[in-house]
Amino acid sequence: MPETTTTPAAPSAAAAPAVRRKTSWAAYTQRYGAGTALVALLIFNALFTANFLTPANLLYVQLRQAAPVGIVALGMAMVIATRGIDLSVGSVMAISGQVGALALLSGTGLVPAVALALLAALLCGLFNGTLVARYGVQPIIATLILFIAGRGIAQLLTDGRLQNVDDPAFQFFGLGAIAGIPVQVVLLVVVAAAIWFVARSTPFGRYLVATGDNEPAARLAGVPVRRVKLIAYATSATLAGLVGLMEVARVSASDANNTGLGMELDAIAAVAVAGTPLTGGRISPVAVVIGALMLRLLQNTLIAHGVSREVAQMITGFIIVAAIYVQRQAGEGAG
Amino acid sequence: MTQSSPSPPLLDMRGIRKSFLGVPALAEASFQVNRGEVRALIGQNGAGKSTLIKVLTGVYKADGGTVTFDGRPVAFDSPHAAQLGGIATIYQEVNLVPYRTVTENIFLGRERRRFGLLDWRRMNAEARELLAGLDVHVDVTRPLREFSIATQQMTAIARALSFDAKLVIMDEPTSSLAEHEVSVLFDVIRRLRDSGVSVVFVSHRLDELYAVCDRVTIMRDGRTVDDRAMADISKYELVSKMIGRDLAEVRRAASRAPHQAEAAPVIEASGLELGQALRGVDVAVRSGEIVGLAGLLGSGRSETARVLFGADAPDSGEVRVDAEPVRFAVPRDAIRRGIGFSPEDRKVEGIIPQMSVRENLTLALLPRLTKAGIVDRRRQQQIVERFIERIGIKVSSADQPIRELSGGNQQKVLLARWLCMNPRLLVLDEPTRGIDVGAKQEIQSLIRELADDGLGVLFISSELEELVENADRVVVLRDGRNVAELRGDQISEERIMAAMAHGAAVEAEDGAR
Amino acid sequence: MNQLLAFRTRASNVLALQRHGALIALIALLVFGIVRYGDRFAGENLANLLADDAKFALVALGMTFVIMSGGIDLSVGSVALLGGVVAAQASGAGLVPAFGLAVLVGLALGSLNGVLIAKVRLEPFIVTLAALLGVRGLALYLSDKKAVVASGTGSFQDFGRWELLGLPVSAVFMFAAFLIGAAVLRYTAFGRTVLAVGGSEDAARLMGLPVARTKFVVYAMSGALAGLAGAFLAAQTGSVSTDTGIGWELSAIAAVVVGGTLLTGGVGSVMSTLVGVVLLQLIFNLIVFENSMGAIEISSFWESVIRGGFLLLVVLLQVKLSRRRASGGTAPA
Amino acid sequence: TTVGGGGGGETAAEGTKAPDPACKLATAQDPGNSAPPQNVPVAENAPKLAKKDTYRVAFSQNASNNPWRLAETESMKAEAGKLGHQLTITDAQNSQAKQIQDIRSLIAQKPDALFIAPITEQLANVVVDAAKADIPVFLLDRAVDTNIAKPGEHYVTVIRSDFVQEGLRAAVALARATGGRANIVELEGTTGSSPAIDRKKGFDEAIKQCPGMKIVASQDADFTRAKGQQVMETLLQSNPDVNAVYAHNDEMAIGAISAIKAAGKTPGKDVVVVSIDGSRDALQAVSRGELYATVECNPRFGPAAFKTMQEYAEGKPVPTVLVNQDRFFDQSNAKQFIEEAY
Ligand SMILES: Nc1ncnc2c1ncn2[C@@H]1O[C@H](COP(=O)(O)OP(=O)(O)OP(=O)(O)O)[C@@H](O)[C@H]1O
Ligand SMILES: Nc1ncnc2c1ncn2[C@@H]1O[C@H](COP(=O)(O)OP(=O)(O)OP(=O)(O)O)[C@@H](O)[C@H]1O
Ligand SMILES: [Mg+2]
Ligand SMILES: [Mg+2]
Repeated sequence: MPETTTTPAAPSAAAAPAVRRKTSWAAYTQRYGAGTALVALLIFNALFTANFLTPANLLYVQLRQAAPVGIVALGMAMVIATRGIDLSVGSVMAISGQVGALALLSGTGLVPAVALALLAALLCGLFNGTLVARYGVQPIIATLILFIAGRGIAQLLTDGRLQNVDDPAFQFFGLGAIAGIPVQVVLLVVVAAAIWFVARSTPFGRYLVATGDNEPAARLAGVPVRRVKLIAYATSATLAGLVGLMEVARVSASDANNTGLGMELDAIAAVAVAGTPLTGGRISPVAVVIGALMLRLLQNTLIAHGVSREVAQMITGFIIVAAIYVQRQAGEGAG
Repeated sequence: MTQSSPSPPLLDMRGIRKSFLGVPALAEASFQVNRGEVRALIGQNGAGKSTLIKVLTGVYKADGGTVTFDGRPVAFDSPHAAQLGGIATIYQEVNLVPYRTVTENIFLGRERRRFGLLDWRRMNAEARELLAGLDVHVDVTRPLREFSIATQQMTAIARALSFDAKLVIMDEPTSSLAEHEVSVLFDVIRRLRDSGVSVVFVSHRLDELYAVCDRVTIMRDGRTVDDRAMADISKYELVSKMIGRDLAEVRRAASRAPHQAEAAPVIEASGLELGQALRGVDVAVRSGEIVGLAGLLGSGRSETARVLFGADAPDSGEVRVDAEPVRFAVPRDAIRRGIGFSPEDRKVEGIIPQMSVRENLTLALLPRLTKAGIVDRRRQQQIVERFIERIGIKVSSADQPIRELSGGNQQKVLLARWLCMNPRLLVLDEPTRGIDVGAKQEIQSLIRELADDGLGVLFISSELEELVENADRVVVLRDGRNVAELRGDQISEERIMAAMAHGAAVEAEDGAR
Repeated sequence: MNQLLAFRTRASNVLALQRHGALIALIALLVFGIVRYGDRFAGENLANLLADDAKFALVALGMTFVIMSGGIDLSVGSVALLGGVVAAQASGAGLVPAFGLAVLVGLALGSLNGVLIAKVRLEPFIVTLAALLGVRGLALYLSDKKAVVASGTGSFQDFGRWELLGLPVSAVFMFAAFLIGAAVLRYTAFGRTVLAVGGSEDAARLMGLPVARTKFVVYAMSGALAGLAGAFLAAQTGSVSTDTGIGWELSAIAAVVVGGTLLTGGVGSVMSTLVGVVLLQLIFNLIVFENSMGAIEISSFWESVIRGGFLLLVVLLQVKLSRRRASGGTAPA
Repeated sequence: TTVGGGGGGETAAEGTKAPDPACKLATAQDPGNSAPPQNVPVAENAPKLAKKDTYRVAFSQNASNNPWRLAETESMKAEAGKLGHQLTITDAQNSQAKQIQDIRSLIAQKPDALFIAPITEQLANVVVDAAKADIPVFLLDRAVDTNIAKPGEHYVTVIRSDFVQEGLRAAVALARATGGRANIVELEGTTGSSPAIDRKKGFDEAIKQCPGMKIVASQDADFTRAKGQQVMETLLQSNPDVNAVYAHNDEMAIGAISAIKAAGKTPGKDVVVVSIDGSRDALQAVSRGELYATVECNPRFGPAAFKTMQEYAEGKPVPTVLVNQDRFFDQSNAKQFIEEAY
């Protein structure tokens, strides 16, 4: 993907290049429907929302809230690239959060607790991946199994009770910052960069999209399609597990009932809204991040302006369709 | 462009322009078809034949030009409209619905009804009858995907024939058919012509054009360069016009190196069995040898190829590579042993449609292009450029998605995918399917060249001529069994044909060798 | 992959078997229930169960056609909520006007999905995901975020009590709808076109089939059925709560797939979706019965695990059945 | 969209200012529980319950996804165990449709008595069905539509809290804490749920009496801690002069407190938080001074439920409405109740 590093701080700096690009302005708007929506939201908020353009708000509220969805969506994007889908991410978040919290509370210490939680998430991913890659179960159903059962498992770990965790070292995952940048945001950037690099420059990255684009052909070309899918699902679940831990740390309590609820749809929307087709064969981490930022900022804009939930939902639905509509018009040139 | 026939043509396309993202595919192309004539349409891969057909039938919208059909100006906006207008089309890639039955594929869109509801009995009966007219006898209530690609092609033909159209267009209908089917098809085409229907026939097999066509339109680079009576043009002239330069007809460099029978086989398979398809196939390929695999449709050639490559696992039988028994679980295992495989159905099993030519070409090579886990882009680019040039792939850039290439050029990319691996053994299932004459010869001589350098080739083709010209040895299959093996001077179209048809009879003859 | 012999031979027989896989599981569960819980389980309990299933079944019926056409409709739950809301609000006017309104509203929203997917050619997943949000918002807006209560008396309220042929009328309606659906699939050109479009959209277009119109109809139908399902719910319970329809899309997809319809489109069966719906709902019922036996206690957490586990079982059963069929037991891709 | 009022940057912490004389609530005491309903009829026509030592009873819970519900279920289980009753529990997982199905399944088992914690008021039809099957029904924590299910006829009684009163009590507490001058964020419970509706109603009506108390933002936060935190983070940015939070339950309040801290403000000082429920975590927050007060809404229905059933079986008169007596926790008493809180 081209250099669309639209950080939320960009609008003021965007003036100069805008002049040069003027000719293709319309084309850009279309190509990056979600990015354009993001910029429009930023401008709107800068003008009409009190205290919006403060580093504290941008970094610690907007970006920090968007990062978890963004990270899960990046994993989701890998699965979607293989023409799959992962509905279980929310439940996996709950499992990992519960396991992590339980381990911490039972005194294993920070590192083993985190490792255990991620291991649990990884196992979930391998379960999904095995069903899809080895048994050929349709992804939506394969992951629906853990979507249903996974939350039950997470709840069973503590009979549904909340676990308060206020280990300061652990809380760093949710509340800490590195060089003034919230941990979540740092992780988002790292994960996005890593996936971008892998997708672009490693054989695995090429295999990922080849598998999603035409699986039989990829297999005949020597692509290890099963392993590719397994890795995709495992990565998605592990990232979800990581985010589950971050959420527990942020709230200082693990809540198996609510952690990650609805995350699968948020993540899928983030992937799709920036133009990645759900039919596989494509991956663009930058677009995913933009999609996640846009959707989160949209929610927050509506909240900040006192729009009630039901109206907010209508607006969100409309904007999602509008963004992909605009993008599709751009892709239409091909005839 | 003057017409010799007195009556106005049935179809008259003039000044047709069409470009894709600024790259022209058709530039001022024109095309006429007279009533009751069989018209050949010919040109190199990527010349614009399929695009012209798609513009006519409403798949694409032309950027400019006029179309007159049956005396009226038309601009069909969908294949459906074209059908209603009296044009039945068989598109280049088999475009049917694999999961649905043969009957449905024939009748979709104009089902037979009774009391307003579908009359399955009648449709099945009619479907059976239609196919019987093409000498195809299958269970029409089975899903299409269960049948060989040839049967699928015949189904597409049956569908087109059942339309009672004024014009039937066939875009490379014979590329996956064998002699017998081709001759059946020709009978049908002649019958159509006799009943006043016009036919457009696209093929890269020149003999076929001479056998059945009345006139020929030659295209080059999106333009119409000539329009002649078939009888007035020699093969030589035809090819020269098509290619655009005076090509001395390349006779096969008869460098069939008398190679050592002693050379150890690269691959050796014995007693392969797989369900109904294979019931005991033995085949061996030595290094430097081109082995042809012949047989009628459904004789088990493709299946043999797939088993050798690890794409399917045999029920029983043994495969040895360098005399060492192997069991390939997945194609990747075979690739590691230096085997490449170009499958028969490029759309389903060959191309990765959205990926660029570059990536498609180097997909199998990636592990070797990797330094410290990272793909070496420069080397990748070098290799891609080398092969694009070497086998003349027509692309606007290496970054073009492969799905935008013409059929023949896609095939070339797939061949290049394996050639760039420097394989020890290439298994090629109908590799020249849909490739134009010029390119075909280039590819054939390339394969020969590589074979002389020690490459082993297993070559499947339904064109006997091709086998005769290229193979050092021909193995003939029938009903999933070896029935004959011909080598050297024994290889002739007649003998292969006899073995395919009667099997055992030839084996006796074989004893003479 | 369609060249894979092993796969080829499997193709269609297997799908029949998968259907039977679900049917076998259903019969097994029914027998188990009757043997273990006796009359309390059979009889009225099952009749009630069918009546309750009707609304899910209608949604799943629409979903079956959508999935067979190669698409997906995530908006059904929200459309059902909206249908229920308007039906309850209009319930004073009687059963027919209320139901009619719900169907119309569902039809309108389904058509909107249909236009965006078939004409504008946006991806079904994302379009209906947006609709899932937007329509829920609209329904909550219309209901003022409160449960909508149907007017006290009248035919609307009685609907839940009517019986026909000894079954609750909604169950009868459900069977009728599925029979019609099955007939449409098998005996109309539309039905075959749906399958063709799902099997290969490109091919269907080149064959001159009305691809866009078919897709449009499929989504419009799904919307109308979801609206009707909402009206059923409103009539049966006398009200529509704001939680209505949450997660219905996933249950419907699960039912369709358990029934043996391929999510990739092109192959499917209507009646087996009904089997899938009843099967998946029956599990809830059985768990309640088992709980009241007092032998073990199944908490709602376990309930989720059991449902997931059961889904896994059915899916693996299908995989196994389809492999057994594969000629000579070759390893599939 | 922008925040009104002159309160700009200053903080209206407790006691720094004299109470707003225009606001009577600011000086009022906790109004306590609502007066017991008058002239409540006695359940007479409901299905009878034979007198036995132990019973086979069933409890239809509507969700198990929050501490309050878990405590309620736990209490029912514990009490049944203590008394030796055989209890079957179902959980509707937050879905009305499922709860109806659950109750139907339970009716089919013919338990001696049926306890229902209805998800919404709209379970009346199925309550009527239970009565027709001759099963006495006891409703817990929420009522059902009395136009359809007649009290004392289709069900025996409803044991519940007064959500409107809870909202009112929270309003009084908040007025007292802020001296009647407050820019309030209201964190609402799950859309459409009756506690969310009633707690909003009670609170909003009450603060109308005080011109200085304004709700600057009111947002849905699903009764959960994480949502409470997230919504509060956003609202604190766009409304920096917020100095009070009213949360419909403790979980959201705790989330809000985290957000307040993260924004560099001090809960209890810069921003006063009041909520409802009285959970253990909330009482701890109260004793730390982060939460100003929480109005109890006791989930422990077990003892009252089974006691009522026993009395009904014994033929004692049972009124068709029983309102829980709930406490009020603030700094003065929170510590001593932490241990017993749920
Ligand atoms: N959808 C498309 N997008 C972009 N370019 C296209 C598309 N379809 C065809 N082309 C280009 O148009 C040119 C003509 O292609 P066409 O398929 O008509 O060739 P053809 O004469 O049928 O060749 P062949 O003999 O190989 O089938 C080619 O260069 C091809 O790359
Ligand atoms: N579902 C099936 N049931 C029975 N036989 C089948 C089925 N599918 C394929 N076959 C048969 O398996 C045999 C091997 O097919 P294969 O594709 O290998 O033949 P082929 O010689 O390559 O012919 P083609 O030219 O059609 O590719 C054929 O007889 C084919 O008809
Ligand atoms: Mg072509
Ligand atoms: Mg073949």
